[in-house]
Amino acid sequence: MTSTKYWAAVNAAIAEEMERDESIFFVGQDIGAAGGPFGATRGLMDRFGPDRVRDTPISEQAMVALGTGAAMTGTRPIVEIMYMDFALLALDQLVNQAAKMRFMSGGHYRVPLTVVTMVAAHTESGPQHSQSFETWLGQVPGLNVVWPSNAADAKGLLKTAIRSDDPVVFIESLSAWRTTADVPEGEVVIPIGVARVARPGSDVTIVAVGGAVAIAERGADQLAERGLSAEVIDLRSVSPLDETTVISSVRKTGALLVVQEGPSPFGIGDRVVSVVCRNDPRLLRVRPIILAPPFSPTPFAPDLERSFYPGPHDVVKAVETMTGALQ
Amino acid sequence: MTSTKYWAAVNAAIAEEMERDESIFFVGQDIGAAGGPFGATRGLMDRFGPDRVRDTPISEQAMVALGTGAAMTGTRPIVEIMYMDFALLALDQLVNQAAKMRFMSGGHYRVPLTVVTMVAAHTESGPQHSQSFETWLGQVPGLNVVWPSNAADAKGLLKTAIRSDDPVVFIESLSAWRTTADVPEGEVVIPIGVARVARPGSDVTIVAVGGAVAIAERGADQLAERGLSAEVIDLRSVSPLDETTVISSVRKTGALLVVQEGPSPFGIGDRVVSVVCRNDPRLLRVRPIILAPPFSPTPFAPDLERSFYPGPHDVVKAVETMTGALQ
Amino acid sequence: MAELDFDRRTRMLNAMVLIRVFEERMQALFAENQLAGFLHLSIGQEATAVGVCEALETTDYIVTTHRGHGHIIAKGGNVDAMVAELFARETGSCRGVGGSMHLTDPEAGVLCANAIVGASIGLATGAAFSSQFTGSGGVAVAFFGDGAANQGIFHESLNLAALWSLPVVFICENNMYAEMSRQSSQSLVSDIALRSIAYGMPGVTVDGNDVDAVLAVTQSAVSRAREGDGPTLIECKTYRTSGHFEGDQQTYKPAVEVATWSARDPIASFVARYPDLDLARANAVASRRVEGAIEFARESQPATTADLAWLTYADARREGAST
Amino acid sequence: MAELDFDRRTRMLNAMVLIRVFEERMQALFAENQLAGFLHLSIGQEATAVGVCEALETTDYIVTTHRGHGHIIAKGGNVDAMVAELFARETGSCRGVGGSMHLTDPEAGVLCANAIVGASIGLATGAAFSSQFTGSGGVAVAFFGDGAANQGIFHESLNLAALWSLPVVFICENNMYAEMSRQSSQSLVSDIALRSIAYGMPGVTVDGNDVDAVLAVTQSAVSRAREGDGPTLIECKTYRTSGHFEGDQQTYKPAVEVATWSARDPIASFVARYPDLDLARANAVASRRVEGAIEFARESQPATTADLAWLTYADARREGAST
Ligand SMILES: Cc1ncc(C[n+]2csc(CCOP(=O)(O)OP(=O)(O)O)c2C)c(N)n1
Ligand SMILES: Cc1ncc(C[n+]2csc(CCOP(=O)(O)OP(=O)(O)O)c2C)c(N)n1
Ligand SMILES: [Mg+2]
Ligand SMILES: [Mg+2]
Repeated sequence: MTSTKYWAAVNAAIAEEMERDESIFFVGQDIGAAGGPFGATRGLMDRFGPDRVRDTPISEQAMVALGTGAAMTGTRPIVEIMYMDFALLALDQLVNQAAKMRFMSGGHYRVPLTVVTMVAAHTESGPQHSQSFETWLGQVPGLNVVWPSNAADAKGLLKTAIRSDDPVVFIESLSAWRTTADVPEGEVVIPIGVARVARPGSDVTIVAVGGAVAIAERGADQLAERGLSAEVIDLRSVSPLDETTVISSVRKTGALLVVQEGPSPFGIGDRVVSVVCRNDPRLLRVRPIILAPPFSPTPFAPDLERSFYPGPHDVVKAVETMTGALQ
Repeated sequence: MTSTKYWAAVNAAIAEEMERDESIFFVGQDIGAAGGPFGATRGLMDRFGPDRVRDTPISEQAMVALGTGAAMTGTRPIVEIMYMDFALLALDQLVNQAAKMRFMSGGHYRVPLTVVTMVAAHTESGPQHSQSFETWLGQVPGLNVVWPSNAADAKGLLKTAIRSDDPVVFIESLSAWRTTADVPEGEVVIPIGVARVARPGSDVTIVAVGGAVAIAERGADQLAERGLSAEVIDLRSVSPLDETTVISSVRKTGALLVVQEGPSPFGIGDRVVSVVCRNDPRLLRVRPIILAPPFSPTPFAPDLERSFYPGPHDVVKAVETMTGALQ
Repeated sequence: MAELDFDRRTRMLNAMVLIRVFEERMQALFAENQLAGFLHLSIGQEATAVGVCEALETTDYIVTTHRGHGHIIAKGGNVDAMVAELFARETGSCRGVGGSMHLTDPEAGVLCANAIVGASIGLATGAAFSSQFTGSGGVAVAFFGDGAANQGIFHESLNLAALWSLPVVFICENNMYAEMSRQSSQSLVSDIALRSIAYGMPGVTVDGNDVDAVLAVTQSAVSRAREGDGPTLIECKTYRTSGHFEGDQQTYKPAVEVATWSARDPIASFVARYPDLDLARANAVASRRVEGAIEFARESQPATTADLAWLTYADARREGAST
Repeated sequence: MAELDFDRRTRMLNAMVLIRVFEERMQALFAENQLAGFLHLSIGQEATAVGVCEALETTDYIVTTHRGHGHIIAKGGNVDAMVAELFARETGSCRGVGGSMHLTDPEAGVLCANAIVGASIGLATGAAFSSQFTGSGGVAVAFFGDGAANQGIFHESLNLAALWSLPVVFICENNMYAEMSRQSSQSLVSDIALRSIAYGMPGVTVDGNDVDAVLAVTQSAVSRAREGDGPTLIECKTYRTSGHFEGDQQTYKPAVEVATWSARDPIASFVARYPDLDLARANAVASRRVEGAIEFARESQPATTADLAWLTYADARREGAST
């Protein structure tokens, strides 16, 4: 175990996989000489050379198209889209091409493509640099979507993503960039689609993914001080989504709260509530709650942004409402 | 009242609005001289001239960008994206620009843009010509999203969309293209965000939007023959989504079925189930069910496509499961 | 232009005729409601398909469009599987789930046909990257239309390909129309090859109905690419004498234009240039081939059993997780 | 080039100096952690902003990028509101919800700054469409960088603008870098103006540090546009002497390059050319203006009360419906 920063875990996963498999290459904007706009890729170009680690022009469509065509023909591309907001430019490539290529070819082709991208919520980056589209991509047959909340998961999930024979979108949280976690040395591979019980508990189930997990955990800390035991589930993967773990937890607690960074409609929360409710509405002994930002783009002003995203106090308030209703 | 075809209602709405308001123009691929790839725009160029009705190059990004910049500066653009599958190319423009422009400008600008597009599910059009992304767009603050199931709604909603000072995505169903409905002459304006009870009933609530409404209605017919009374709710609008109408109905029936053309995760069904369940899980006297296609792209083969989308018999089966559970 | 040897000429004639016979038969079957979906034919454009593919090895890649039957046949694609796909059979190129717009043939180096205008350009650029990266010596070809040349992906891909000297040849078939819209209503630039200047790439316009000429320019572009000197943009001026898709009434085509181009039919001109070629024999061989394929398709199972989950993911997805 | 009259020269000097002083003050404030978010400065590029905007009327439109302070000031934007926006105040151009990358000023004809590389190009094309459609006689200008010229939207928009003769002027500020990447690592074509050929549009490269030269080429492009003769692509070769954003260590810049361009400072060169200009006075005026704006901002309410729902939709949304 070594205490490792989130970004360094990403860096290590890419480096170890590139070392292991010569068919992997990595392209993106400023990932090479500059070491990444936020430093996550430093050293990779020096280590693997400019053929395997390449800076691209600002051409998001062509970057993902390149990855898709290359993945069909014997290489394993990693393509970085700097902010997830910019992925909108490449969605035809990701959704109409990469995700469907195996299907459209009747199963003849595989697309072992990894797209790495970052969500910058909570960092004063404003309306066009804060968005996450995890549930859009989670709706697309043919894609896998993972979003680690911590360094250990980042390393383990990215290694699995790179080894997958299907396209995987690997989402990073800039808000977690400098957090550290104990990461096992060497081989850490985490299967895609398995949630993690980040904290066991018995009074309420709190579900989150990516950057929202930290909020859920801090909320759970504060709840513990109030004598309430929250079970925090870190989904880790949006597609596939681990229904079993969520349902088992709610079966135990009878109360469900979802915390998310994206807008409410059609988000993680709606899916999780729907999964539980379709399994058995009677599992829910109290109305489930989704904590999501107001229905607007992310405001730039730091004070506004702070109150925009749900915080630990919102978690506490919501759980208190639920447990109040239970009494 | 005149019995009008779905496509003709779209045509009439555009024509009447263009007649009424000179600041409206209409651009798209083959909408002018050719009268639309499926004939919906025939006559418009002759009537309003090539300045107001223009064929564009195949440049989806620039088309929506043009509409956005023009909407900010005193005109009311209607931009047609031929199939909704191609909207993926223009999502940066629609989501990062059009939807957020008012917000980003601190409320200084309005964006009275209408984007018209078509879903071609059920028409043997294969994996890249059958998709709907209504819930993606329904997740975007700043957009309105409507999807009429019949000619009367098509006319009324399109007129409202064109008059809206916010961007509206107006989705058409190719599967409804040649269906007819009685459409009132002249002024028909339907507010955005108000669902329609397509058929009153008492045993089960069936919710659908767009092309899925016809399936729900045919299922309800078959249920009626079996002595079961289904209330069919046509949402008409995905954003905003009429929660009140849905909840009132489920309060009455205690049973909820959602029928949709898009994939299950993060779809219409998840939102509707979540809305009801968060209102009160006890409203649901039986497990709600979502009928959605299998999690794969749309297959081309006609037999496969027919069994891919939920059909009336699936509705019947699902409702029978629910009512069976109630006994 | 060096005169082609007899064997090569015969092979090229056979290929053009096979495409023509294939498409005319599919046209008839479509009119009889025997085929589902869309059918975009390339009748009149056979010289481009054959001239380009004659310059390629089997291991080279092509990526094509909604109008790709000709390219795939010219590249040596399996005609039985193609017809079976149009008939939506289990034995089709895509097991019946793709249809005409998604034909594929990995053994013949065909990545895919594609129903998104412009997509072929980016995908071929990616395949060329693989060839360069692995040092395979392979070349990738993107076929696309005049309409596609106004898509953003054209610009981004050509710039990237030139920058990285990728072994790719961009074949723009300028058939003067995008659906029902004339090329002149889509861009002020009528010679699309000119656009190569914007990327520092050679560009050449060629008579797309002259199979010799298409072969010659493609050969130089392919050698350039193979030698590591980067991509070329080739514009083939041609004409589809059929509609945009079957069902298109073609009212937008001036009669004189149709007549002019019909007189420049690529197969007839080729045979006129080389009178020792045996058109009748080529037709007979092609007919047998296509009728055989139709029989194969008809005898095949309809695509009703496809395992959609397996087709969607290569890796098994977790149980208990929502797909 | 005709010599500029004294009043115009003075106005242009004042504008360039105001931009410089504004940005240097913001740089200092950012370093003191008084400003949130990103700060992308255009120090060294002032001549482009001023040369272009001097050729425009107030009612003409501009659309700019993440690096847009200079353009907006040159267009006559409200400096108080700009500083207040950077300070995230209620009185800011965007009521504090946009920040540096989203500045706007409808009264000065500023549509928006934009944080998506390339977006300005398409939006300005749309504004130009409105001008043509309503016959207002207005012209729209898109500012964008060398990096943005490799985005698909560049291609699609320039083609459309040329095709429809839209009154738009495309100003590419080629400052030799996109973030930390040299322009030569992004495209083989170093003269971006060349790309105009691909659209049948005039293209011209100009010394972007020479405000006279920028003004002159913009004036002809603007008259062309106003007269209905369509768009022009103007490439201004320039250099940002500041980093990509504040915090950028700029290790990627060769020292000799920095020295060369510093010696070509647009303000110093302009003053050297016209010795009757009073730089000290311009600096004093600009400082007062900027300090006044900072005071205005500091005295304004923080943007903590914004009505997000009203900002998101102009039309009220239905009650009982989920937003
Ligand atoms: C992104 C996208 N936009 C629009 C269409 C609809 N469409 C199909 S073919 C076509 C015309 C293509 O013209 P061109 O590229 O010249 O190819 P051609 O059909 O002439 O071979 C259009 C607009 C599409 N399939 N994809
Ligand atoms: C679509 C998109 N991709 C990437 C980025 C990240 N980014 C911000 S500025 C920039 C460089 C832009 O370079 P250029 O267009 O030359 O403008 P300059 O910064 O030099 O003014 C990049 C890559 C972005 N904001 N938007
Ligand atoms: Mg064409
Ligand atoms: Mg630059």
